[in-house]
Amino acid sequence: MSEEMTQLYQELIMARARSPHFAGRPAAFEHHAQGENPVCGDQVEVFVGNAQVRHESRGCAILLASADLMAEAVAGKTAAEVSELHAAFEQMVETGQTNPALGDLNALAGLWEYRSRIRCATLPWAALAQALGA
Amino acid sequence: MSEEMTQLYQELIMARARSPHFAGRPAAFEHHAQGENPVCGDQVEVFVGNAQVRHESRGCAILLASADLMAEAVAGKTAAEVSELHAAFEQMVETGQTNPALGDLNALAGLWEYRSRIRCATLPWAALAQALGA
Amino acid sequence: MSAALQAGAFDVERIRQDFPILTRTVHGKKLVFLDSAASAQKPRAVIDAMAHCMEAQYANVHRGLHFMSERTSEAYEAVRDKVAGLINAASRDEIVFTRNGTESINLVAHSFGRALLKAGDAVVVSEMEHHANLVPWQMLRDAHGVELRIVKITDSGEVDFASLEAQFADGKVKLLAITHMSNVLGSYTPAERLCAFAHARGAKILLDGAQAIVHRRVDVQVIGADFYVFSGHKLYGPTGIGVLYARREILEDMPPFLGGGDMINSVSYTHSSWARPPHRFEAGTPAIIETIGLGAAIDYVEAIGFDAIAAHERALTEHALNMLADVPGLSVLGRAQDRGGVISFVMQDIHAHDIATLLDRQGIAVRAGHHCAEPLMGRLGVSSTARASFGVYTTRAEIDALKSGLLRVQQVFR
Amino acid sequence: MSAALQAGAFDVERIRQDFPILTRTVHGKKLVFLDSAASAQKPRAVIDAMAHCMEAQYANVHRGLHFMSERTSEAYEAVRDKVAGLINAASRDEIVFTRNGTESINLVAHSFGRALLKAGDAVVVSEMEHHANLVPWQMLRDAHGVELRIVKITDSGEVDFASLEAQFADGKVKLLAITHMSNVLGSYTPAERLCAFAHARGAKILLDGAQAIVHRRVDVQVIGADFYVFSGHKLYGPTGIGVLYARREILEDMPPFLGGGDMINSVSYTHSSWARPPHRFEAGTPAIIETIGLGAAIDYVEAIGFDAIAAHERALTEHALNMLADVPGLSVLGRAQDRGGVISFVMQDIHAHDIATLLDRQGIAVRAGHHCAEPLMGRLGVSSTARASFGVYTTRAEIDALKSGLLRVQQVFR
Ligand SMILES: Cc1ncc(COP(=O)(O)O)c(C=O)c1O
Ligand SMILES: Cc1ncc(COP(=O)(O)O)c(C=O)c1O
Repeated sequence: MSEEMTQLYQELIMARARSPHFAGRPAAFEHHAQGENPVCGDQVEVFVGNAQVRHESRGCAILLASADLMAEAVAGKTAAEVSELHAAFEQMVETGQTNPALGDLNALAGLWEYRSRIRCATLPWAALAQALGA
Repeated sequence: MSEEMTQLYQELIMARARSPHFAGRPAAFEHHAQGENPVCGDQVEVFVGNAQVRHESRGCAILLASADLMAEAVAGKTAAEVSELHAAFEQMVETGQTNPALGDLNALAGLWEYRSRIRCATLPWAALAQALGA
Repeated sequence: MSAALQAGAFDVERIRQDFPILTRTVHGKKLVFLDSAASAQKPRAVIDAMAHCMEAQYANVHRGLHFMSERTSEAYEAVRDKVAGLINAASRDEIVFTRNGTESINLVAHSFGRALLKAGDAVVVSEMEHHANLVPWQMLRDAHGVELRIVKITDSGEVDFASLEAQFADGKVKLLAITHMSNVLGSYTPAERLCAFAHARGAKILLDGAQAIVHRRVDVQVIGADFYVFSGHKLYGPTGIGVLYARREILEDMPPFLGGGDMINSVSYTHSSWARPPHRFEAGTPAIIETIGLGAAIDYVEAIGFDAIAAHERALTEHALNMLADVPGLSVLGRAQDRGGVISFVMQDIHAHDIATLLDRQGIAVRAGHHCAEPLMGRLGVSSTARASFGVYTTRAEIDALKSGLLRVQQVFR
Repeated sequence: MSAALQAGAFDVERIRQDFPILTRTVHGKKLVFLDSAASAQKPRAVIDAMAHCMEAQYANVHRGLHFMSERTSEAYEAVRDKVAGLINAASRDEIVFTRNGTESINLVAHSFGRALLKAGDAVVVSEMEHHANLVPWQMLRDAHGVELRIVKITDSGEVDFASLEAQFADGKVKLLAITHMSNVLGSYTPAERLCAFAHARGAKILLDGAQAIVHRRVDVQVIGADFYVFSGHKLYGPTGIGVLYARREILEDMPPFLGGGDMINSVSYTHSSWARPPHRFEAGTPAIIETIGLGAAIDYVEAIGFDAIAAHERALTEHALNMLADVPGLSVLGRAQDRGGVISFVMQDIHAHDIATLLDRQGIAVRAGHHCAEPLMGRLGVSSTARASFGVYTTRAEIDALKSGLLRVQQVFR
């Protein structure tokens, strides 16, 4: 396997795409919102409750992993903190510059080279922002 | 005066454009028809009567001279002969090949190099054909 | 003179030398360009013709009396003859230049649709149309009250004639607008049979030839098409130029679409009168340089010859279908008998986007998504597919590279 | 790097080196190209940008996930930013790519006109419009029942504000569509004043900038335009690409014009939803190569600078008016205070066509005819005019050649 190929699709991303930790519609939640990518029909729905986020995602590995890593990263955070993280995330995938504040989310930094795939990773974040009424 | 310049606008053409021999609406005529070039608004009206053609023309030197030389060339000819001459004239201006049958009309042979001016010379002929019901 | 033009037989390696972009690398890998159905690469002859126009013989057309304008007008109008020759139109006046196939269809939807169809008439399209041959008819439906009907395709990706019969049964259908080759499934539709079918029922027919024109000789008179549309950029020509062919009597009856210079006979405030076709439909300064580029592209493919092109692409497609059959978990969509060099596929548990990105990393360009055919995706039960498509420059080795590339993608997802 | 770009000050001889065609001869004479208002010649930078795109970085835009498509999409979208910068649009999303200025106006007439104007509303145009800014409104009038009104010009070739007041008096006018610079008379219209005038009366304004954009810096925000249109090919760019600027709120309210790929959000048989502007208005494969060429043209003129261009053309125009004043029997049409590098004239007893042909014999390209402004010809009391127009590459020597050429024409007619 060439290194270039696995740079973006690294173990962490593939693992979360294959077996997400935060997938599934919770029995109860306070907010939810849906996002769709018109280019491919991929969909994500996020559920917020109890300072936790869960998601139901149908899409590519980048979308699935991004949704799951997002759910992990925002657990226990305030809306303001989420919004800050969201901004940092967008900047990171646009520029390819990793950011210590983003932790595991930095696994998606390779996306900056794939402009049309950036949307796959930011879609869950957009849905979350909508759910939080931002 | 360079030769190229006067090749098309030679003495005969300029003379006929300046002082046409067959201009003016006759008191009586059997057929008439009008032609207009939409590109420039130039107009020609031809009047047929007594085996003679006269014309009223408003336009460029090529149009004026062509109408006048046409009137001269077709005098006394039958409709079939006019139609033959018309065809020969069209071919001559398209190809630049002079044709002994065309006599003075050959003065317009230089037009073939000015594709968009060919219309100026053929307009009177088209009007004449229309007047003769061809 | 291009290498291909000198070659006696079809020699893909010589043809490749005509396309400068094919020597490029992507992510350090040799470019394997399998996205020609979206837009083809350009041969040197096209690039040179456009550059030559701009360097040596350029001015606006039609309205100028000076040398540069006359020569440019001649070159522009000569391409109309070339296009007429390419598709064997009965007359050059049946060829209208547009921006692309999409605009050609919109032109028909506006000029023919609004003026010659009436509320209550029906237009039929198929389940495998590109949005370009669906959305304009939806817009016509919504603005003008015609009915839009959908003819089904079979599971193999072919027109379902029983469904077609049913759609035409009440006699309301006045236009069948249908693809000549699907940009997703690769299926050719039986154009002659469709034309005869429509005409027997008093309907006109528009064929969307955006894909079909690239792979085979098209003869609009043999086919019997009323309208035929395509884009220059898929036929190795530049962007910005497309073609609408329409039979002369129909064009004569159609009012203009866009208004402006060059499409008029005379203009006054109260009333303007229109030029005759095709100029009636070409308002404003046309895509002069691009039309000249299209002319060079037509010369190029004609010199190779459509028999050779079709044979090459048939062999490639067969090879590709064999190769892909060996990739575990891969399914090709559509199994039409009559097909061209476009293959869509999906892979178990691997999203088409991930396939495309991981192939790109290996220098292999394929397309992924709904291919501007969302309703067809629904019919096929997928949300997107990956698509490999071939051109005159595509080689067996590139198809082999696709196969190994796909196997490597599977390893990442293992 | 072009010679002009390295030059500190405006150096027309260095600029001329950027335009390969200017070294050509016509009928054995050096080409004196005075027909730039019809279409400008192309600098090497534009030719190279287009060739480079086709040789090294080409694929269809927007829908591809692979390297060539992503890079091409970036290059294409970067030109939107350049255009926004050129005219100082508030947002890149206010820039719609079309084929030419004509299509831009037709787009507005269809999408804005049919959806946001209603029967009984009035549209005002001036007596000095190009057909491109007249015929689309006539077609809207005839199809949709809006009224079309004509504002008079003064004998000097300027907008008659008394007439404008009168046309607006009944409050029915919802759109003023007017040229920013006449392609016949060379007059600039007072764009800021016209915008303020229209807005004060609740109307929107469209400025036809096909000529104006070439000669001066245009700032749509300072002007206050609602719509601004122009063509790439007059701005030293390729054919096949034009621009519509429209304020964002207006674009948001406008339904699409053409339907097809790239302009949708989602498509189903019963209902399709549209992409947001500007993509809503760009159906199908755009003029990718030409857009990239336009980007190079904008870079080119920006590097020279509009101050320098305007000063050069002002000086040339003044010189030309002086020279032509010396030609016996010659009358220049229009005497606007504020004018650009376009001069129409007639000569006693010599038809404009004959002038053009005889100048061409001397290598001098001017245009003759009605210049797609038939109603203006009527207003001026002529059936056609000869027109000389200037670009960045035009020299005083060329204008002197025009004068001697005209004197020679008179000798033929003596
Ligand atoms: C003032 C004006 N408006 C509109 C146009 C139309 O431009 P195009 O033919 O590029 O659409 C022109 C050019 O001919 C023009 O001079
Ligand atoms: C079948 C089909 N029809 C129409 C189109 C539209 O072509 P264009 O985008 O060049 O207008 C395409 C190409 O995308 C196509 O494949």
